Amino acid sequence: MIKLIGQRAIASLLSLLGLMVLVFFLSRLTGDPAVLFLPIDATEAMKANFRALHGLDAPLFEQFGRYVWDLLQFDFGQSLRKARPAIDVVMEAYAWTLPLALITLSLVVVAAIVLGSLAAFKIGGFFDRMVSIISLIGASAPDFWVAIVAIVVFSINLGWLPTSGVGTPLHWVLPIAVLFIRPFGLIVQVVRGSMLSALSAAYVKTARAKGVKNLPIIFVHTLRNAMLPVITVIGDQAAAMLNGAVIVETIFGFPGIGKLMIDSILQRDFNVVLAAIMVTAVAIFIMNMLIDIAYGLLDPRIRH
Amino acid sequence: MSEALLDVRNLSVDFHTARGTVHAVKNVSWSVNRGETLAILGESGSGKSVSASAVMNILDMPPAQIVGGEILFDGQDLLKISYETHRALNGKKIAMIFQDPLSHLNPVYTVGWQIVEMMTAHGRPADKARQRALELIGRVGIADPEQALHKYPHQFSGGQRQRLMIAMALMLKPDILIADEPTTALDVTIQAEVLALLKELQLETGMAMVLITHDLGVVAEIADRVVVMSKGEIVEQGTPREVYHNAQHPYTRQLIGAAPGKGEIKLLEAAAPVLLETKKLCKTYGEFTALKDVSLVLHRGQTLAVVGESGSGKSTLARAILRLENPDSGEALWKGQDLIGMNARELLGVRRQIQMVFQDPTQSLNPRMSVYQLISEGWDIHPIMPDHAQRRERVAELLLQVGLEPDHAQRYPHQFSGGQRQRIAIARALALEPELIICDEAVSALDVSIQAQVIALLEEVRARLGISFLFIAHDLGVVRDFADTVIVMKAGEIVERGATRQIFEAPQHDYTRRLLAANLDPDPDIQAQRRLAGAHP
Amino acid sequence: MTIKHILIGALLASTSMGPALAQDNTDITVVLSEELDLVEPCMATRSNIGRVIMQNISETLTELDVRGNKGLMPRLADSWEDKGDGTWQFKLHPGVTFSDGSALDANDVKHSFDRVFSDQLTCESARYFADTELTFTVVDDTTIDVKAEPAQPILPLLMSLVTIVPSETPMEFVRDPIGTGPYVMSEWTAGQQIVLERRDDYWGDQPAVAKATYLFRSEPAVRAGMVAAGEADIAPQITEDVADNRDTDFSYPNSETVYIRIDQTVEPMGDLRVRQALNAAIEREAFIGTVLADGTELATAIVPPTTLGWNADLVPPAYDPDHARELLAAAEADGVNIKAPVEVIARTENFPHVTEVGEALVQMLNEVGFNASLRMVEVAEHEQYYSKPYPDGRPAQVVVAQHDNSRGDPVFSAYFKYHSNGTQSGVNDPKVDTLIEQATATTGDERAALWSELFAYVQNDIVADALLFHMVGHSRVGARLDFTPTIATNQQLQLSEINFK
Amino acid sequence: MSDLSLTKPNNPATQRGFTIFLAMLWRDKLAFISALVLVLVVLCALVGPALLGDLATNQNLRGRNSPPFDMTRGWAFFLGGDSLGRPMLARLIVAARSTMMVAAGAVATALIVGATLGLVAGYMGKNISQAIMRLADVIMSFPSLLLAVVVLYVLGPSIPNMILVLAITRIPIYLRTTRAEVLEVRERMFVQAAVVMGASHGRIIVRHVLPVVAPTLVTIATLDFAFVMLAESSLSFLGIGIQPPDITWGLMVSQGRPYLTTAWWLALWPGVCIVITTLALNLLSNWMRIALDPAQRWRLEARSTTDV
Repeated sequence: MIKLIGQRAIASLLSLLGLMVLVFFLSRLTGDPAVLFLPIDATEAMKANFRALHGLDAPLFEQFGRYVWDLLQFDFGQSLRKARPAIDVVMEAYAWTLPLALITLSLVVVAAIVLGSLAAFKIGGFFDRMVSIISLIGASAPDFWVAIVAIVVFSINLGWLPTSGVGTPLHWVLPIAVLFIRPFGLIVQVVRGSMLSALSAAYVKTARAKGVKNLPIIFVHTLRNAMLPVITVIGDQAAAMLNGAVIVETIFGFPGIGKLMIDSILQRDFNVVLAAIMVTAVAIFIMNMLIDIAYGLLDPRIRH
Repeated sequence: MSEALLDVRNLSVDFHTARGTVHAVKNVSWSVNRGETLAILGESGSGKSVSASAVMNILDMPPAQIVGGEILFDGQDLLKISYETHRALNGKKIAMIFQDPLSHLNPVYTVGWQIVEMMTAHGRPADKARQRALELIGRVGIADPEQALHKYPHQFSGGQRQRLMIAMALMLKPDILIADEPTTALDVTIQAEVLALLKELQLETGMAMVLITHDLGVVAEIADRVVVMSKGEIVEQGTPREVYHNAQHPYTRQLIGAAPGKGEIKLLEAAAPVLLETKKLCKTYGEFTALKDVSLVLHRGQTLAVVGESGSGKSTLARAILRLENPDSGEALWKGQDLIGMNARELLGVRRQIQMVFQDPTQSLNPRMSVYQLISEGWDIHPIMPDHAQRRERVAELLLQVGLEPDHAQRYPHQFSGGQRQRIAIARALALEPELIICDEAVSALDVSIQAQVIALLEEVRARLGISFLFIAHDLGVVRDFADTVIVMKAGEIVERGATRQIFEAPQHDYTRRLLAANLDPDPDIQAQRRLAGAHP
Repeated sequence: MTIKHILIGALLASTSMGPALAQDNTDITVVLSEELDLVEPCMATRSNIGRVIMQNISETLTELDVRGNKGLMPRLADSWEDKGDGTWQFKLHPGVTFSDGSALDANDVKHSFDRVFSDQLTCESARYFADTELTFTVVDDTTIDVKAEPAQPILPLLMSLVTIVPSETPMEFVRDPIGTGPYVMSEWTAGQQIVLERRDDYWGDQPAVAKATYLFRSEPAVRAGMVAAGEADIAPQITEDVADNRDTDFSYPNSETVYIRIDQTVEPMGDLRVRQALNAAIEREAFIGTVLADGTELATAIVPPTTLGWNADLVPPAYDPDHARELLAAAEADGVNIKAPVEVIARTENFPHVTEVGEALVQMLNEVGFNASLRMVEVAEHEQYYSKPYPDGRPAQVVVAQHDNSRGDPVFSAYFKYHSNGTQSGVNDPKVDTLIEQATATTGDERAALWSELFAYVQNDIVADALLFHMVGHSRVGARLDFTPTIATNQQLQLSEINFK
Repeated sequence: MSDLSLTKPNNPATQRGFTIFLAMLWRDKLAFISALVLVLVVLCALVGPALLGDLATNQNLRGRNSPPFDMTRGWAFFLGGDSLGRPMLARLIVAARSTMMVAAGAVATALIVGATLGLVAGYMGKNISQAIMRLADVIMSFPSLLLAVVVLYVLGPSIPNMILVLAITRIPIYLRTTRAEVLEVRERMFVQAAVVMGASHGRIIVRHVLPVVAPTLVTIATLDFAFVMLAESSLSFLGIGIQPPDITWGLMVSQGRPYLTTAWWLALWPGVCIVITTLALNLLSNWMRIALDPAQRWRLEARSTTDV
């Protein structure tokens, strides 16, 4: 196990390195941060001074060398915009994104599994059709549209929930609800499909012959067997969430990594972009590892 | 007349399929009493499992529909009680075990959990269930029950899994045990042990047993009474002796006639040139030795049978010769050339000359290709038949040759029965005009009557085209009828080799003798004699 | 569904705080569109920073009146005087203290400017002194001489752009700004909020607002909704679409001017008639009250009417498509390739409905015979087309841009947009250059006259660009506040101007 | 083993190709309607811009945001007018082309590239496989927003570039799925049978592995269609997506956003178009899974004779 994790870590480190090189050079193709940092009527001298201060005037490869050297000392550089260590900025944002992603994901997983399993048990029934159609519509509704309509309805017209922000647990309800919709639509479909084939497996017959009740047959006997493809999709969705929910964060004023990422990209705050990508990549790497472990926990045949 | 414990009366079951309604079971009646063993004998498609499934309420409805009859258990009609009442009976009063314990055990839970669940599902406390589970696991002959509780199904052998299934079924001391082909997937020696165990347990508990099987030998060994089913109807019933010796219905007679191992043993023909020779082939997987110094010689036009139980290395041998796997050491000489050292180019030439027929045609035929595509695929690879009109003709010819219709060419594998599929696989092998066909358990999955037909087909092909066969099998009866020479393998090694007659009539090695002894004879009298002999060695 | 209900129930039960409604009467919440990256006084001219700190935390020597008509007013400087030779003397208000307790003196002023010009920092306000060399001489604690070379007639006005910090402030961006203003920053949670609290020892009058919490939401509908829902008191910069409540929503000219910058160096834009045709092709009135807010005014200059030298005689170019076609035909007859492709370049999110404005402009141009197409780009790319050096080999490009001048003097607008050396200039005309240079070097009425002449010349004679609109801003102000947003609200939001009803 | 192998021969397949397909489609009414919807969408995409191009771009600032279901201004305004007074219906029809181009282009590109890499990764040796999987990791962690900005900044905003951006971000999904399936399929007996026959790697991949993997990929692809349309819409929302004068449903949704409270139809209709297209695609792909699988096809064929 330890050995496996070690191998994965090394392989992922390579990926991380590739990612860093790619992001470093590609992002620098997108223009001069000095122009965006300084006002439009700034003088050439001011721009030159800005570039010199942030080492942007050196040849690209020298900049890269310096970046790598700093990185080896765990220095991700300064944010051009915020004049703070980039990594601090990123970690602060991540402290918001992580719980948001985890809470939403847990809710999605539980809801999708329960509803998808029940839909699969009575396939073609009313409940099944409802779940399918609602989930498909949910999966194809634009999230910013849903978000704004939700604010207008629940916060402004009904006054049930705060419009935006992060002050209290209530503030989390709308962002989570909006984030919930699409992954739920997707995962519920996968659960349904996977459960469908698992329910026709021979061991279900055995369980029925044993006199096991329906609910344990669905949620104990079958579900665990049906989980492998589901876990894979959950992994993909989790990766997307760990990258931050740009639109939801933007609209709800949620100080997460997605908003930080888009702002930093648009402002060419390279160090923050790089640090953010590294942090999310590590998070995704850890999550992939957890998923592999989950495979093993769910299915002893993989474990042995 | 006393009431039977379980009495199935005039049961009719339909299956509604898109192609119309199939009357799977027509007006079937049978009954079984305490301490009695009833065998339901039939081939696939005969409807022999359907009535048992109806008893357990595990038929999928739809597509199935019970259209008539009653199932009386202790005087109560199981078809009229509620789902919940029926569920409470399952496992507690009537238990069932299945053909393939690997797929019928849940792969992701420990066997302990699954066995204990039999009692907890019926409201018994878990600690008592555990006690009973330990006791029963020991009783069915699994060493170290405590440890076995924490293992998963895949960590046991096939025979052990079936024993565990039996333990599970007996947890609540049911009145009736329904066993659906309980030994079909097992090696002969294991089959004998499992049947003996079932019998013992029946004596202990006095339960009734319904045994569903396609194997006359099993019937001869264990049944008190037998009903023979064909096409959804009961065509014959009585004691095994009556049925075997005095069959009335033509179907029964055909079934008995098709049982292998009764014909003349062939005489070894004069030695022809050597076609294939292996020298000291070795292969290990980690700790496990699959092949150890396996050397054999196959002459042109002859059939060499390799017998042995699962895990004896016979399939690895075939795979090594076909270069599907590279042996660790040794040589495999094809007409004097070493196959092992060949590069891809040279190998391609040899590939055409050696073809293979796999055990399970359902899996070895690509389900998305039509029969024509399947048979002609080899000609895309090997340029021996470039002309398309010619190909159509030849495919039709081949289909006729293996006993199918030319217009079957447009169909897909799922539209055929198991036997027909195996014929397609044989036609595919023949299409390339090979010199050697390796048959890996090519007839094991087939019903006896089909088995006999396929063997006859292979025999004919050999006679007409002079093709040699490397025939891998665990069923000694088939080997006896078809092979010229036999090799017996055990744990990767050849323990005995010789002409077929010599192996069957004067086996030298203990293991060979044990194999022969475990082989069940369809004749109840012979089986009875063997049992006596076994009881007093 | 049930799970969600349970969750909501649990959250409702677990929270003791409702939305931030229950505030003391004198606490307010302001919701802004853009978060602050920095809270650095020398960056206060950047609008998102200025709105929070300008005159609230940090003050300037002088201040431009935008409510009345008082022009330049004293703030930290009580008075100033032109000593000739480019030198101005400023008298500081006595008894002013910074929020760290230290007293304001002339050295602090000097240090503040040292910071602005330091190469250790990248302070924005430096641009206002681009070609001017400033020398500071501390006369006494409350007197300082500033010498500008070349002489800078509007130096006191420029002083309204530089915030004063204590002389201990390091030569790097600070995160806890110290100023002389009535408020001190008591909390800054990046990504969430900034809180300002009233100082007890402020040198001037105590403002009514005791505490101001700033929140940041980029979606206008959300900002407006927050005021409607009572979560915030002021939401500047909402769009017209969401400003649907007459009682709380204010509209006011916001000092932004939208115009089309024409680069005259690429065919067919070099021809005067083509530029005239372009102006005549645009039906400016059609935009107002449709895609642009009611109250938007047609522009006759690059700066808003409140600016020095505003020329009231100018009239917007008339919409006359027939005349435009004639002009183009005439140009074509002289060999101008009027069918050369023209790219109309606009920036996404530049102002509300910029895309629709772009699409409508393109249609209007094409109706009179231009071969125009729209190109929407993001900010960094826009900058490439808008500022020199312009890319080589480009087709004719006209850039839709928005220019903000709330400073009261057109000097920078004129230089950057029209001078042949101006970074965003498409003009190369000696008379324009001369007029700008002369106006820059003078003061008073003469300066105003020169600016007026310049505006008339660029619009009527050379048709340097297509001036479009003076824009209108919208803000929503909660009912309990007594506050009217002004033209300066884009740049600054003085809490001291807010009162309670 | 099933006790019910249906060995009865069915009627010989004398009908050919297209008619059989249509007949099978007719059996599944939902799929049939879906197919009609998609044909309509494709028709709109093909001829819409040519027929309605002018109508859809003709602005009328004074008649902007006219409400839907008002026939006085002609059929084109049945679904209302947009913020520049252009008829929504005509614009929706014209936008079908770019929408379909972007969605189909991105999905097809991602599918082809992803599946090819996945096939190679699943079929070839461990080293190549590892390299490809690490590449997938890199793409997966590379934020699509940055990619969009890079591509749009360096190459300029255009439909092909948008396809490029969206395709790259979707590649890992196909790659990982394909590889996982190939790892399983290559162990199947009929693949071994092909090896024994001497089939080349290419042949095995194309003839034996791909057909088994394809249904899963098609299912993902149809779900992805919606994803891509929405992703494109989100990028437009953030200002780094497709920009006018190009027009897609996603862009229309994004542009209708400011009017959500005042002119709901601006964002709703294109949203509805996206939802309907997605639903139709999904229903059709469910049908296709069955129709393309010889072992399942009878479900659709047979009802023709015994549809009771």
